[in-house]
Amino acid sequence: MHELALAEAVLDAALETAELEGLSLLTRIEIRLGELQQIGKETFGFVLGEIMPAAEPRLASTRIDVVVEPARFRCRRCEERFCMSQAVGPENVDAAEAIHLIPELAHAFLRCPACCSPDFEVTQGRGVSIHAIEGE
Amino acid sequence: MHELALAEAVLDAALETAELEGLSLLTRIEIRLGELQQIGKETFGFVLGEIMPAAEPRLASTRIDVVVEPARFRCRRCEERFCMSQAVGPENVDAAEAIHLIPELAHAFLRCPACCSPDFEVTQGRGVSIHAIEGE
Amino acid sequence: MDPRRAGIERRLHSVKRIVAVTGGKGGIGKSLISSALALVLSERELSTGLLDLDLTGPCDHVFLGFETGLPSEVFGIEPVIHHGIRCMSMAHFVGERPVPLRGEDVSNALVELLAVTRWGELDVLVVDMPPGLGDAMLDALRLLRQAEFLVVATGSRVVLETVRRTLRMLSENGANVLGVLENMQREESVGVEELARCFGVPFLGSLPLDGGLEEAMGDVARLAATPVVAALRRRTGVISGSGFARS
Amino acid sequence: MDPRRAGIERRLHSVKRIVAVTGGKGGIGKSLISSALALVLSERELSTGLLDLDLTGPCDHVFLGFETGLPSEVFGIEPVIHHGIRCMSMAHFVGERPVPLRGEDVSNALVELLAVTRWGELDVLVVDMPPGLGDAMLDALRLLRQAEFLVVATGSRVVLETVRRTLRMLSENGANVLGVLENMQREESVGVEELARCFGVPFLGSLPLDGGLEEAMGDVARLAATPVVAALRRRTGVISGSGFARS
Ligand SMILES: Nc1ncnc2c1ncn2[C@@H]1O[C@H](COP(=O)(O)OP(=O)(O)O)[C@@H](O)[C@H]1O
Ligand SMILES: Nc1ncnc2c1ncn2[C@@H]1O[C@H](COP(=O)(O)OP(=O)(O)O)[C@@H](O)[C@H]1O
Ligand SMILES: [Mg+2]
Ligand SMILES: [Mg+2]
Ligand SMILES: [Mg+2]
Ligand SMILES: [Mg+2]
Ligand code: NI
Ligand code: NI
Ligand SMILES: [Zn+2]
Ligand SMILES: [Zn+2]
Repeated sequence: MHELALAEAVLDAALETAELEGLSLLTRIEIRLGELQQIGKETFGFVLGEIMPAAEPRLASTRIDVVVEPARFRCRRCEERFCMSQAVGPENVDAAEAIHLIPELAHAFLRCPACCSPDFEVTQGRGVSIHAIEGE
Repeated sequence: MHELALAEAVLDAALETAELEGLSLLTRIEIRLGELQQIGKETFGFVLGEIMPAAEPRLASTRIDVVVEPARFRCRRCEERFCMSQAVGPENVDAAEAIHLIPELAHAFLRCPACCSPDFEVTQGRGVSIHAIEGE
Repeated sequence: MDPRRAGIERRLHSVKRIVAVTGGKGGIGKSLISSALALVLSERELSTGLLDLDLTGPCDHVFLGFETGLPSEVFGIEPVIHHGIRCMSMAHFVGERPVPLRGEDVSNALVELLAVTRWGELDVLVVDMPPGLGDAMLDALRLLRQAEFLVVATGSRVVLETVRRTLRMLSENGANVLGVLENMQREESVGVEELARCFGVPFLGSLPLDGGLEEAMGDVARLAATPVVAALRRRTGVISGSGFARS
Repeated sequence: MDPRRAGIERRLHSVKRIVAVTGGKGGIGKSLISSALALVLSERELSTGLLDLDLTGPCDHVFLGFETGLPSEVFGIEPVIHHGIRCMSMAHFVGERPVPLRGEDVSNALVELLAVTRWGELDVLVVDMPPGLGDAMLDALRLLRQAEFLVVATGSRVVLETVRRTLRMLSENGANVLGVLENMQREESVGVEELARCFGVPFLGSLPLDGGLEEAMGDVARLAATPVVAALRRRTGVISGSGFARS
């Protein structure tokens, strides 16, 4: 449940944007969850709902859309492109949990399926990002 | 005149591509020269012409286009975007020559005009790249 | 948009001071001094955190002997409490595995770690920096604006040259430098003190080369009793608003 | 498309062997050993190059005392010849300035340097690696496929733990490991030898902690006469197809 810390960050960032752009109401926030980090869409939506500050009028009627972005990798050694199910490993639950906490640990636990290198780029689907903030 | 080494690399890379794609003639190579590295368009074209191997039929009638790409920077500290003429420094000829040889030395000699940080990204116009290889 | 930067602010909100132990050069004792400093501060009843930011070569767990193994996930990642020190290290996540990370990954991992680690109320967070003037150093300057840099050096010429580059970078970037601390002193020499003077920052004294350190490694009680930690104890004074007190 | 990778092949075409001096940990003597190795090889009339890849903390120029200042540009960048060794270092370009480089910049600078430096015919190119398992190490594995890795370690537990990660990474990546060389030996100990055995790679012996090194620094003749370089001379044998000879 470290998802809570990330959800708090999302709300803080959204309110910062509202502040900067002078919005009195945030109508929609679209959040992308990178497949690599393995955060459940429902879990994240639920957690966000739980911590939504009741006293914050700008978040009073905000629609939250959570979209999962598939993870894509490109090997720097052999140029192979691959996706999550093709990556070699992680071999155990602790490895998956480590990547869930710090996605870069993919480089400690996952390997390119073509050449076994840990030297790959995560071209998309790494972790939590805010894709859109709409308001008025 | 270290341009020669880069020009050789361009020809080697072009011939490698020809090999890979089974081309018997390269009709056009488009080269981009990043403004940061300060390589003269005419100089580079001239050097390329000089080293064009006469005995290489695939390069017998290749058109070489050399285009200069303006350098653009984004400061990671303050998010300022700036161009070459706005960057602070380099303060002397040796600095310019160092950047000419290794463009990353921009981080030793140039500064963000807004916050003076050396922590900027070169978003375009770094150095020599091949933009297009055409052939048949 | 990356929400983690906002997360970092929230997570560090109740951290009173951040002391980043640096130097730019490897093997000068940054990790020993970070670990020992955390120990000394926590002896003084200050609530202390220790963040090992040498992501590809963490060492603090070896000096202090804290267990590795995944930290628990409760509303964030909880530091592992060891002799009262709240510790966070890559070793928790990977044990003895290598963690090859390019710069972009170092930056991302560091931002993630800062955005989700729940330090709670801390008087001081000691940050053990990796060698080099790369992503970790640039991100410390970018994201930990309140950080105070404790610069470690030894009297060796190769070290002095590298630490000089680091001090120049810190000064050009307007960083807050606590001072320069000499480590592994074998004989009286003035190189480190001169370097500090040259940059107009405090010289914090010298820690001896300690032949007994190796045996004490991994055992907090024995480490606390070594001459090098004793010397550090005398040098740091009470960490208060005014920085390290000179002894 | 980046033409520089093709350029690297051309530039390294007449380099017979590449020995990358590594360890993963800082301050274990990689730079001293790289510099001394280049010296020893060139004493044996081998044409030798020395590339300092610690871009943000170059040290070889301090050990060997070669002049910094821009190298000349003749059909590429010419290494600076110093006592017969062809040397290339960031120090040539920046003198005493700091060079803050994120990982991507390290990678780019290293690729550029390899693509334009004209080593000419070399029997051996010694590459002094920076600490860490970052861009330089990953690029050495990616771009210098023929490289043989000489791994340096000391007997300290924190060093052994970090070097173990490095050996594991090298072995997982199918790198060619010449062997493990102990440095700064103070007393008989078996840690480094055991580490080498554990990975099934040669143990290349031990170099002593040398109290006189500091005075000899920067002076090739004096450096060549130190006990540590003498020990290295005995350890390296003749670099031939069969690698380092055990003494
Ligand atoms: N004062 C000291 N006396 C003896 N050995 C020391 C001292 N300080 C550090 N060391 C040793 O030096 C090596 C490098 O120390 P470390 O703290 O890991 O350096 P860094 O973090 O700067 O790379 C380790 O083997 C450590 O035990
Ligand atoms: N065998 C040795 N005896 C004494 N001092 C040494 C020895 N090897 C290295 N040193 C010293 O240790 C420090 C680190 O050496 P260096 O070669 O810069 O390490 P690295 O390149 O691994 O960071 C320097 O001050 C150097 O002079
Ligand atoms: Mg990555
Ligand atoms: Mg850059
Ligand atoms: Mg350390
Ligand atoms: Mg070195
Ligand atoms: Ni979680
Ligand atoms: Ni030139
Ligand atoms: Zn691959
Ligand atoms: Zn800026």
